[in-house]
Amino acid sequence: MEDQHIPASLFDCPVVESRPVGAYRLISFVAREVAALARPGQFLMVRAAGQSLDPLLPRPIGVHELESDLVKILIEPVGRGTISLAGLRVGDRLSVLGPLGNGFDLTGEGPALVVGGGIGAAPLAFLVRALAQRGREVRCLLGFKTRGQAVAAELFRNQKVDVYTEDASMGEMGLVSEPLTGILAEMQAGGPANAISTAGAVGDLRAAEIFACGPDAMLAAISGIASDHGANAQVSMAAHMACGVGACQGCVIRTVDGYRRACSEGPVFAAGEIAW
Amino acid sequence: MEDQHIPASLFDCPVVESRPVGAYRLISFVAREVAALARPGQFLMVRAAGQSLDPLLPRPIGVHELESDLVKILIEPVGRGTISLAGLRVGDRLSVLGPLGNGFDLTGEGPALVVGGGIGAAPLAFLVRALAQRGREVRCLLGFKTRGQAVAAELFRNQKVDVYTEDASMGEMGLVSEPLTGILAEMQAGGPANAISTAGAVGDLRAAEIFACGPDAMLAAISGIASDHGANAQVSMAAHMACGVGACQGCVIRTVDGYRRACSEGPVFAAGEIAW
Amino acid sequence: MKASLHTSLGPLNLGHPIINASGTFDVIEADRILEADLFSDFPFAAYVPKTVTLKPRTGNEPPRLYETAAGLLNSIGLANRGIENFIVEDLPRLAELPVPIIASIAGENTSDYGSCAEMLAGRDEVAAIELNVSCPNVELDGRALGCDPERTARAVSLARAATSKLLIVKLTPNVTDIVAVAQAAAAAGADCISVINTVHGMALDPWTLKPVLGHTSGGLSGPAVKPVALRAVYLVSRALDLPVIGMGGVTTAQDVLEFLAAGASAVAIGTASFRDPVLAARLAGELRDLMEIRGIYSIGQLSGMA
Amino acid sequence: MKASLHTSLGPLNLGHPIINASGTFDVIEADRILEADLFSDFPFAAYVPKTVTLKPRTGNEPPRLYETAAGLLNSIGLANRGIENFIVEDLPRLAELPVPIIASIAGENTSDYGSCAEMLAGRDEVAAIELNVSCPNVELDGRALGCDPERTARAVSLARAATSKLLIVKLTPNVTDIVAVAQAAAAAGADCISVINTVHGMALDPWTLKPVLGHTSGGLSGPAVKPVALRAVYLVSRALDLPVIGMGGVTTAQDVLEFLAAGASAVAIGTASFRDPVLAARLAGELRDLMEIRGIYSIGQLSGMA
Ligand SMILES: Cc1cc2nc3c(=O)[nH]c(=O)nc-3n(C[C@H](O)[C@H](O)[C@H](O)COP(=O)(O)OP(=O)(O)OC[C@H]3O[C@@H](n4cnc5c(N)ncnc54)[C@H](O)[C@@H]3O)c2cc1C
Ligand SMILES: Cc1cc2nc3c(=O)[nH]c(=O)nc-3n(C[C@H](O)[C@H](O)[C@H](O)COP(=O)(O)OP(=O)(O)OC[C@H]3O[C@@H](n4cnc5c(N)ncnc54)[C@H](O)[C@@H]3O)c2cc1C
Ligand SMILES: Cc1cc2nc3c(=O)[nH]c(=O)nc-3n(C[C@H](O)[C@H](O)[C@H](O)COP(=O)(O)O)c2cc1C
Ligand SMILES: Cc1cc2nc3c(=O)[nH]c(=O)nc-3n(C[C@H](O)[C@H](O)[C@H](O)COP(=O)(O)O)c2cc1C
Ligand code: FES
Ligand code: FES
Repeated sequence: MEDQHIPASLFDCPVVESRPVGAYRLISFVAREVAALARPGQFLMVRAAGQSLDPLLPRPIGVHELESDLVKILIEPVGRGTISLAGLRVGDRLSVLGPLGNGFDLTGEGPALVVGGGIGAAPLAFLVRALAQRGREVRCLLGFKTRGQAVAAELFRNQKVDVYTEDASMGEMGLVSEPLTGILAEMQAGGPANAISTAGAVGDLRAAEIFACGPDAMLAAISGIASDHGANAQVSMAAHMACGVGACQGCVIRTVDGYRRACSEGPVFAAGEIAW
Repeated sequence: MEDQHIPASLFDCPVVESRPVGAYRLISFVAREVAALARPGQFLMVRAAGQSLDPLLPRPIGVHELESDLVKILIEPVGRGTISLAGLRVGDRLSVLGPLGNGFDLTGEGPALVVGGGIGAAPLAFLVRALAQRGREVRCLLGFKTRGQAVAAELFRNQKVDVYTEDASMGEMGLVSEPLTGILAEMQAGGPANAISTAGAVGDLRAAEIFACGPDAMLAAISGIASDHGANAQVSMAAHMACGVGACQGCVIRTVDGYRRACSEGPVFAAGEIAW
Repeated sequence: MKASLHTSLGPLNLGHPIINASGTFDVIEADRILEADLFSDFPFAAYVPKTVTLKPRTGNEPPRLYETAAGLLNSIGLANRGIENFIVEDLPRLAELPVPIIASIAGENTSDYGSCAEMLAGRDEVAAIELNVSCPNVELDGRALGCDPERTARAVSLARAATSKLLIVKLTPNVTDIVAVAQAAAAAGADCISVINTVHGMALDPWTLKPVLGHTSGGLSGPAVKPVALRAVYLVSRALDLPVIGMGGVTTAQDVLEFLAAGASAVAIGTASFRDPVLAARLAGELRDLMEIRGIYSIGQLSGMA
Repeated sequence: MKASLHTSLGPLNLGHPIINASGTFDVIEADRILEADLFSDFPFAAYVPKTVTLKPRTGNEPPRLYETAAGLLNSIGLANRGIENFIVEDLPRLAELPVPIIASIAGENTSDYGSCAEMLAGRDEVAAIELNVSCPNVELDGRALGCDPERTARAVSLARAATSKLLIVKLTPNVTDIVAVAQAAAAAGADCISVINTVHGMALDPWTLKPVLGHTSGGLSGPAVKPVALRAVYLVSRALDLPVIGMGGVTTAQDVLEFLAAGASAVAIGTASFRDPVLAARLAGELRDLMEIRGIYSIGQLSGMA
């Protein structure tokens, strides 16, 4: 994805909202510069401000939404770092480095199919809104394990979202990748280019384009479906990070051209670039 | 000092008061069993409850005062452990093991001269009250570096306290050990045994007795003065601790009989036992 | 289905895999000081007393303890009242424990190991003997006897000649090649390997900038060293066909799970007992829960899974 | 009176004692990504680029990073584009920095050190060369060339023959006797010793219980290893008459102070830069404050105070 050289800085940000959203926690903090600069799919290196060495390092967290001076993040507490972040309360302070990474490329014109899995849904609210603002047709599919996670779909307020849960506790039952083939075909059919039966050529701006974030297995499945349909797919990849700025070589993703750093050359990659 | 076999346990205690007292912080928490059992000079192994590994271990902290179900401690934030304790606020929880250690022996009958230096004053409020309740004549001298520390003297509410500061910012100027010779002589003179000119024999219950807690150098000086006057002195010694229950051999104090564990054989020792 | 926590170290059967690390838990003192009745309700599957030596040792000059980031430095220096006192005064009391006793011994030279093992050989209260060849706090340069495979082998041989009891050899991580030392111990007759003893380290007083510890340097334990310990367990258990006792930074049931997966047959808790004196009582139950949600129903299935 | 922070590594003068640790700070990338203008406002007293090798290396299989208690495990595996690219593409840009450049090189065998040193010998942009003989992430058993005093000496000799530039040798703590390796390096012509590189360690994925790192094991850095590093600095600086660069867990100005007191002439910051990307800019000023309240007015006065 193209790098647009948005300068990142370190900020000390007060938390102004902290509330549970099912199994996740929504945290809003004041960060005017980040809110002014961040693009969908970019991330921040975030930790609770202060001297405590537990956790030691910040964690990469996607920008969930922006609202004037506020930046919102959605946290799934799974380990040392995210449990600490989920424990933040109003009045606590965050150390925030960002915005980082390339973000999604929104310059296409075809219909957009946005697909999220689990906490991978977090950065997609901002994305869906930005795509809609650019006048693109957007469909959004979110898959979760359980209802506790799936209530996060309510954060996509003004957007129609199809929810899937593995245990059928909310929305449709099943993996989000399952209905994808059908929906993609449907969207390609509705697209003005109307060249779907021959599988819209890659690069055809009117063809449907997929934007996805979630577990590797989901992204791999989506990538396969996209390539079967000749649809572009942009995937946001996860990796453990230390520096977040391309220095440590720690966050590499295996691509067809060798290792690429998720922090500085990603986290968004063309699905075709990834060596699944 | 004699061991009276008070069983110690581990408690999870809610903080109900946390306020600065000059350079120190006063923290009160609910701990019914500790409040019922603890004796002056005993200590607790205390850390903020929870999973954070910073700090890793509890710290030994003297019982400052008791008030029905409440235990009060006074904290001087000097390092990893005490800074974390001083950061506790109402509603936070403490992990507390105690009461531990032997405490002061209050069974004497003569006048008591209680001497504290710096944060060593913390456990003496409880001691002074207990001595007074036993009907003993009590004089209390507290020495501090600065006024910021010396305001802690206000915690000795109903007791007359003579304050000394090294920078003359409050009370008299100088080290608390300086006036000691004079005061001791005065008290011995006033004592019913009236045998001071020949230096009251050790073990004479009517002779003045010193109780001290503070930096090693202060305790050593006091010990010298006490032995010059043939007065008993009990000193509470400081040591880094890990287990607090006599298991790790980490907290030893050099005594005339070899190393002794501050946690289980102290922290209060007869001044004459210590190899200064 | 309920997971079984039963495990064994050769012929020594343990009800669950969690024991205490030598020098960090004194059941006699703890029973005296704490309200808990530790002799009837003992949380560990075996009891390892503090290491004893042929002669009493007063230990190193204080200060002996200092907390570092997620770790504890100690320089106790094997303070103990000597093996005679241990046998005469402590053993009879320890025999009341409902679990096996693993006596820990150390020497100032290799022959001490033989002498100490001989003194314990006839004591039925002692189920196994751990040879601590790895205390970094005896020599000033922190060089334990166990830094040298040959001296280690000699110490083990002498102990082996003295007793047929289960011999556990406790190794230091402060070596270039811990597997080589473990192999030397195994060849000399060890039945089981304990890893790790503390990692050598040092701290300065923040104000005076002189070494904090009276002994200048000390041994690092606690969560900080867990990655070092896990690697040692992994390497030693793969290289040798002997049971391994894993330790170093174990603080949660998840840690116990990981050490077992790395290849340990039992796991010892040291520094974490200082942090949470009732930890041990909870761990076995929590371990069972962690095993069951992963569909693991025996320690054998878990051990070496990594 | 104002404390002077000036220090030197042999003939190399530094404005203050704080430099970056190789592999943890990339000034070209950071300048591109961050708003700060790092080329004009460079926080470190010298710049140490990531270690380069004769041939490009893709590095180890991911995952390459995992946080442990107060520490970071990494298994990057010396991913780099090779010394040619470094010389042609990076060096001209790095020459714009207002501070000396200390190039870091590593080899797969001893002769690589000679070849790399030779390629840098004629480059005026390079003020000094650090021989990284201590990366634990190249061999699977974590055994670096620097685990062996003789191989270390050979690598140093070859580099020494190739260049008269200041030669720094960076040692691994994963040895029985780090002083012996330092002495071998010194005898072979090293001008300065860096300690420590990372401590070998390992972590398991909490759910799968398989090694987290693609390379199985890795190197531990950060505050967890500070006691190990401080001890290495203390021992090496006392045993040798060479300047020492201290590193390992340095996170605060107090830590810098302690490493200098332990015997270092300069101190490197690695993992802490990940925790706080603007740390370096603050440290020198904070260090001066800590020196002045202790009445210490020069690094010489401080160095080795412990
Ligand atoms: C660009 C980017 C954006 C992200 N956005 C968000 C977000 O908005 N909200 C959110 O909650 N999380 C987000 N994450 C994931 C988050 O960074 C990780 O969950 C976090 O690093 C885990 O750290 P921890 O200390 O909590 O868990 P750890 O203790 O490090 O690990 C706990 C468990 O989670 C696994 N794990 C840890 N990190 C990852 C990872 N990055 N990918 C896959 N498995 C992992 C570990 O293997 C382990 O099993 C994002 C990650 C990236 C790279
Ligand atoms: C029986 C007993 C009762 C105590 N009661 C109180 C109390 O009521 N209130 C209170 O604030 N403190 C009390 N202390 C002291 C307190 O335990 C120590 O200050 C504490 O352990 C320091 O830990 P830290 O992590 O904050 O500092 P560290 O980071 O461990 O050390 C910071 C600095 O303080 C020095 N230091 C640390 N601990 C001690 C110590 N025990 N003695 C001397 N110097 C030390 C260190 O050498 C270092 O210079 C008591 C200690 C004992 C043994
Ligand atoms: C205070 C203390 C005393 C110790 N004494 C001994 C000992 O006497 N014998 C021994 O073999 N190990 C001793 N050890 C090492 C521990 O048994 C254990 O190997 C090490 O601490 C690592 O485990 P941990 O991180 O769980 O503490 C001691 C450790 C500490 C912290
Ligand atoms: C991600 C990472 C990459 C590293 N790469 C190198 C390297 O290329 N060359 C080298 O000599 N040391 C390398 N190191 C080791 C550091 O330079 C340093 O010696 C070590 O991390 C200890 O310092 P710290 O605790 O401040 O990080 C690396 C360390 C980390 C964490
Ligand atoms: S996190 Fe350091 S290069 Fe990406
Ligand atoms: S603190 Fe462990 S014996 Fe006193």
